[in-house]
Amino acid sequence: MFQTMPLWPARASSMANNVDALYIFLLVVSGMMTLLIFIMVVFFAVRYRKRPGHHAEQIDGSHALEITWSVIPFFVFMVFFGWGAWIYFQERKPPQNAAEVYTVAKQWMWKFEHMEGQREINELHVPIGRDVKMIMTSQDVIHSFFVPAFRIKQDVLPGRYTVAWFHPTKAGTYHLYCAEYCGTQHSGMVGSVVVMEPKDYEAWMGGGGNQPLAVTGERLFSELGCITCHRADTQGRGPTLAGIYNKPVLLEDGRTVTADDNYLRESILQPTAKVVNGFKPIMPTFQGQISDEQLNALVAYVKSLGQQPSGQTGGKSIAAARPQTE
Amino acid sequence: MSEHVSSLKLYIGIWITLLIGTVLTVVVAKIPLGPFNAVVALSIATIKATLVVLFFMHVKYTHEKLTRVVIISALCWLAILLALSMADYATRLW
Amino acid sequence: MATAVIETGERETYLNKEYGIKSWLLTVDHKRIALLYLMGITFFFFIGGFFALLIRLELLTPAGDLVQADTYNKLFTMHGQIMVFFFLIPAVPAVLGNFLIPIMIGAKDLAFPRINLLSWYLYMIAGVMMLYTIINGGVDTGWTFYTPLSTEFLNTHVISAGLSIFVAGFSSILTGLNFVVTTHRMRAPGMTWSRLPLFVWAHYATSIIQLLGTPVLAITLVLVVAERLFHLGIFNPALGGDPLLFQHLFWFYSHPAVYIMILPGMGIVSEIVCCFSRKRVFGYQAMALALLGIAVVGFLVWAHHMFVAGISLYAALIFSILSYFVAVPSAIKVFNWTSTMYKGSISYQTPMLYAFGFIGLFTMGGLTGLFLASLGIDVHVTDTYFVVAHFHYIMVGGMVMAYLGGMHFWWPKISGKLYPEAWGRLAALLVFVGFNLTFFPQFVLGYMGMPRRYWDYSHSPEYQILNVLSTAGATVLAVGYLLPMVYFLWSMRYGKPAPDNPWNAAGLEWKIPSPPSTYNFEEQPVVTWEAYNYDELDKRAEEVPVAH
Amino acid sequence: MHTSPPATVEGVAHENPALLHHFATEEQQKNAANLGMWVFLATEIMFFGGMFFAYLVYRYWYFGDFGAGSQSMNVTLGGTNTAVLICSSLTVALAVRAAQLGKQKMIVVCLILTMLLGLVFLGIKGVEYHDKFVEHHVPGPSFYFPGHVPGHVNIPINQQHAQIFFSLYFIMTGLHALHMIIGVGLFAFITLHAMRGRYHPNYYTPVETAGLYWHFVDIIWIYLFPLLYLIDRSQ
Ligand code: HEA
Ligand code: HEA
Ligand code: HEC
Ligand code: CUA
Ligand SMILES: [Cu+2]
Repeated sequence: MFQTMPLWPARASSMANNVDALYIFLLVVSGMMTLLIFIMVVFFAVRYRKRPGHHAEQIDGSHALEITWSVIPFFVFMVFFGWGAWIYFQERKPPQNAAEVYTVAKQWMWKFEHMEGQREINELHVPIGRDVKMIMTSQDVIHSFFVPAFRIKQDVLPGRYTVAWFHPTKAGTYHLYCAEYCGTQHSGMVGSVVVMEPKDYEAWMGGGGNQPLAVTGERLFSELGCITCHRADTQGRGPTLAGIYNKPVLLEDGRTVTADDNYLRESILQPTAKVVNGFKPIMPTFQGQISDEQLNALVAYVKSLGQQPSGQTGGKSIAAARPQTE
Repeated sequence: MSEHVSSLKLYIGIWITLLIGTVLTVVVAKIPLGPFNAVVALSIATIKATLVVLFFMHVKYTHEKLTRVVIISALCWLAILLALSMADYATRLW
Repeated sequence: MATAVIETGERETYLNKEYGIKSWLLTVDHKRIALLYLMGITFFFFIGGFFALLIRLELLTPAGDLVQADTYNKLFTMHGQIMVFFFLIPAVPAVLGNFLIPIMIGAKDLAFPRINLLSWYLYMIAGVMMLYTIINGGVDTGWTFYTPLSTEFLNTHVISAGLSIFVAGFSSILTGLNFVVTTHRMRAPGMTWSRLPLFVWAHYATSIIQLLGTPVLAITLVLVVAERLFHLGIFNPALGGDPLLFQHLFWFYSHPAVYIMILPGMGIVSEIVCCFSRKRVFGYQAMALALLGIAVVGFLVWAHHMFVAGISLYAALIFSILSYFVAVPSAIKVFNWTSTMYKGSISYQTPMLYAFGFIGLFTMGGLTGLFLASLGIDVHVTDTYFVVAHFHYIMVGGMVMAYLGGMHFWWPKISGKLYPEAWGRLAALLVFVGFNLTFFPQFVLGYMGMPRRYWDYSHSPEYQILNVLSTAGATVLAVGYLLPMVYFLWSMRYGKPAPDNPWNAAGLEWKIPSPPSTYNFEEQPVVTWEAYNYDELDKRAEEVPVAH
Repeated sequence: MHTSPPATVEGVAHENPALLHHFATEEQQKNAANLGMWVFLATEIMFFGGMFFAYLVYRYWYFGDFGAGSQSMNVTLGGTNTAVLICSSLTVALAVRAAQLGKQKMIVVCLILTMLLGLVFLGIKGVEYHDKFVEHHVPGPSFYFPGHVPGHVNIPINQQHAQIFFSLYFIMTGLHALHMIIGVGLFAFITLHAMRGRYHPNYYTPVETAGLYWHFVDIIWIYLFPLLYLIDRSQ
């Protein structure tokens, strides 16, 4: 009836060890604190129990003690804080060379698009040993991408991209959950992450015959007519898009912003929200006309434009993100 | 304890100052000062509000420190709400 | 003054002064209003508990078999909303606070008796609106109302639920307003700030939060309702809005609100621990300052509920470190209660058993709060059962225990009757055991990764055993909660009459008859002693033995 | 409801029928009412504060569109309304003064003036709302707000962002107007009492506390006016 009952989640990413270490540290420290307090309560309750001839001894308090038990816990807390913050920064700052997987969440499923063009629903295949960066958005409400075995979680918001990344270390099939309540089938919005040995992964990959995402984007780019304004030379009515990813852009109203994923997304959906300096706001909005998947392909394409062979700009496919040391 | 009764003159004076402040706000808004337009507008508003609180609402004459504490803490709490949440909005793109 | 003989039915008390429905529904006596509140709050506790039992039954098996998915979502939503807004936030302030604060400071009533009655009516109107919502099919937003789910995607009764909480919020604001003004203006001669019982200090701190936090919730709910009706876009990213704005506004209230839920309990525990250790509280000043400290610093940490929501990394750092600041005064309190027992003369009556439970379980709940405030851990455990276990440890293990402890402690004063002590101890034990059995397994579940608000976990059946334990615990807990309900009612009729001061406790409330008369004091009391003067009391008790 | 004093209270003579049973002295009662109103106003600051927060966020994000929305406001009407409210604050202050000095007639006159000014304010607000309605500036399906961002002919107005501006405009001014209506109601009640001569130099707490409330509503408007009407006007 009951399957095996583990009491600890699998440890399948580089982050899992860090998180578990901190967790165990917290368990030990707070376990000791709890024990200390339990023991004191029980000991006092027994030792000073009410009995004939025994009187309470009035004690007003002690400043020295008050200070001790504020300052010592405070320093312990700062360790909790610092360690936690350190892990958080690692969790939140994806490495430069991470492979990218575009993710669209909707009530109640997960859609993944690899840069190579593979599409998956509720299942995500990744190889061991690569950094994988999830670029995620939602079509409707807030969801949350949660893989306990990776100790990773990130809310997926409508209207913008959020990012999560991980580095799988152990082959296996792991739970993927939606962790933010999102309506009726919230608990049905589950799936799995399959971590494979690189060669199995290659085999799985080869099966598809898919078009890489950026190629799909390129096709869309001409189908939707983007190409008429955004030409490779500087003669178009719109700015040339080559190499703009992650570069600063000067806007018409004098501000400067970085052309990150969210900026590209907004530029396509709400072109007038941030107009590029020196251009007319003639670009039509594509909101409601293209799906989130198409949008992702366009963004992936724009990012791939003008990317140097060794370059740091564009998004990477999992295959291209192979670490040098492998 | 007798309550402080302010003179008619004072009330009229404050009233006129407030009206002048209003005109001033409108006039200054038309002068291009960049982001300082907002600063000036809000400063004038704050001066007006202070006058109302001190003289019309008699805070200047009350012996009760508590009233001041209540006002100041409400403003501090508003500042907490605005400052800490803007800490998020201002640094989201970093 | 304190006559050992009770002439039941002869002396005029607040209970027998007038009879009839009208004399209750139009009363402005804070004690009667407290009892009115008690009825409403008990009612909602059992409704909320009933939903909790259904939740637990559903989770007994991995498959979603007992109720439909939508029904389950409504169950936890209404469980959360009722328990938070209709039970725990008003529970101690509106019942015990209302009853005791005027008496403890030597006043005849709260500063604004009619506003006090008004806030009860608002509470009831809100309650009726909530019942209307439930009967009409309920609401399934989660107690947190996250947008755009709540504003654009659900077609349940979000508006009536939102407005009901809006009204309940005003009831809470008015209670807080009354307490603040009463504490400032109505203290008897000699009742200086440094002589106030910690119970009053705790309510004063609570009131600050109610006053400065609740209005923000009110405006947030107004915006949610407006958004839902007119699709303005303020919280809707599809229309240019920011869903995180909603979360900021919501948690700006709802984090401090968790301290509305715990501070009054801390007040109760201070009274109980002192009385049953026969000691002055250890570090009175530190205790009072810690209460205020929690109330103030509690306003600086709200975004720790949003660490994975997409806020700025740097803001997350700020909110994480500030969350640790608020834990320091909590630590002070725990250590001071423990030290108060040192060299005391401790007896184990029911209220004290609950206080023991509170200290232990609040510590565990609080310490797991520190896990959550640690950014790296929170990413993994947020929105899992770890969080559910954390807050039930504080709210049920801490606050409900404190509430029950307080009810037992002051029941003789409120009703004029003694409750059966043996049954009391049994119930306390059941609650403690049942509680731990219910919620401890959830910590493990949470770290394993079981997400909260899951109706069905058939894809991960390995969670079942722990869930079975949890459900079993909840049944024990249910019995533990039903018992006091039964024997309190029983004691009202059959209980032994209570002496004025059954515990030989300090505090003005024990110097007047049980139950008190309408105006509490025959003559204006003048306070000449410090709070918790147990050595004097015990010396006097040795000279004149009290009927015990 | 419960005005009859209990027989048991210590020897204080109850000449003043307005002294409630649970207060020892008139001063205590007055101080309690005064503090109560101030504390209530503190909650009001946070109530409007939530709106100011939403306003701040979107003004920061969508400054241009907010500027455009703001420029469609009628500054003359808004400015006039500011002046009207300031005048009403004066009349309230004078009403309190009249009560302090025991000038019965004067209290009534000042209060009636205040209410009139309040109604004028609401009337003008109504005109402005009506204009917005006619111009299709009311958020909803028929919302339409063409044009460009002030100072940038190149940047057209984003309809959604402008709609957020107008939503905030209507909610903030609407809640403010609701406070005005409540204030007028309060004063109507107090005027009736004043006509019966219930207020005198020893007892005028209701006039005073209602006055505090009115001044507060005035202060909110003092901020709303520049925030909503005067964004980026220099362009
Ligand atoms: C009464 C209610 C209550 C109280 C008092 C608290 C108290 C605390 N809470 Fe909790 N919390 C909730 C109710 C409460 N909480 C609820 C309802 C939620 C979930 C809401 C939802 O999403 O539905 C929540 C969620 C929640 C989260 C978000 C989790 C998430 O969703 O990701 C966090 C994160 O920081 C947190 C932290 C804390 C902290 C640091 C405290 C601190 O105040 C605790 C301080 C106390 C102690 C620390 C114990 C005593 C100290 C010692 C004995 C010191 C000695 C120790 C050492 C030296 C190590 N809480
Ligand atoms: C004060 C607050 C409070 C209290 C007291 C409780 C009490 C309990 N809670 Fe609850 N709980 C919350 C606040 C509270 N809870 C909140 C805020 C949430 C989050 C909601 C959300 O996610 O939106 C939550 C969520 C929550 C969940 C998670 C649901 C999910 O995420 O899917 C669970 C699951 O076990 C649970 C269980 C319980 C149990 C077993 C009790 C027990 O302690 C209850 C014991 C009481 C009884 C059992 C009553 C006994 C009465 C009877 C038996 C009589 C029968 C009644 C009638 C005939 C009318 N609660
Ligand atoms: C009618 C002409 C036109 C079409 C069609 C058009 N654009 Fe544009 N685009 C512009 C102009 C002009 C700008 C600069 C002004 C602005 O930012 O709105 C621009 C800006 C951009 C930017 C921001 C560039 C930067 O340098 O920061 C991106 C990205 C973009 N467009 C992508 C697209 C995509 C993808 C499509 C097709 C789906 C598309 N555009 C279709 C005219 C066009
Ligand atoms: Cu998607 Cu929960
Ligand atoms: Cu919190």
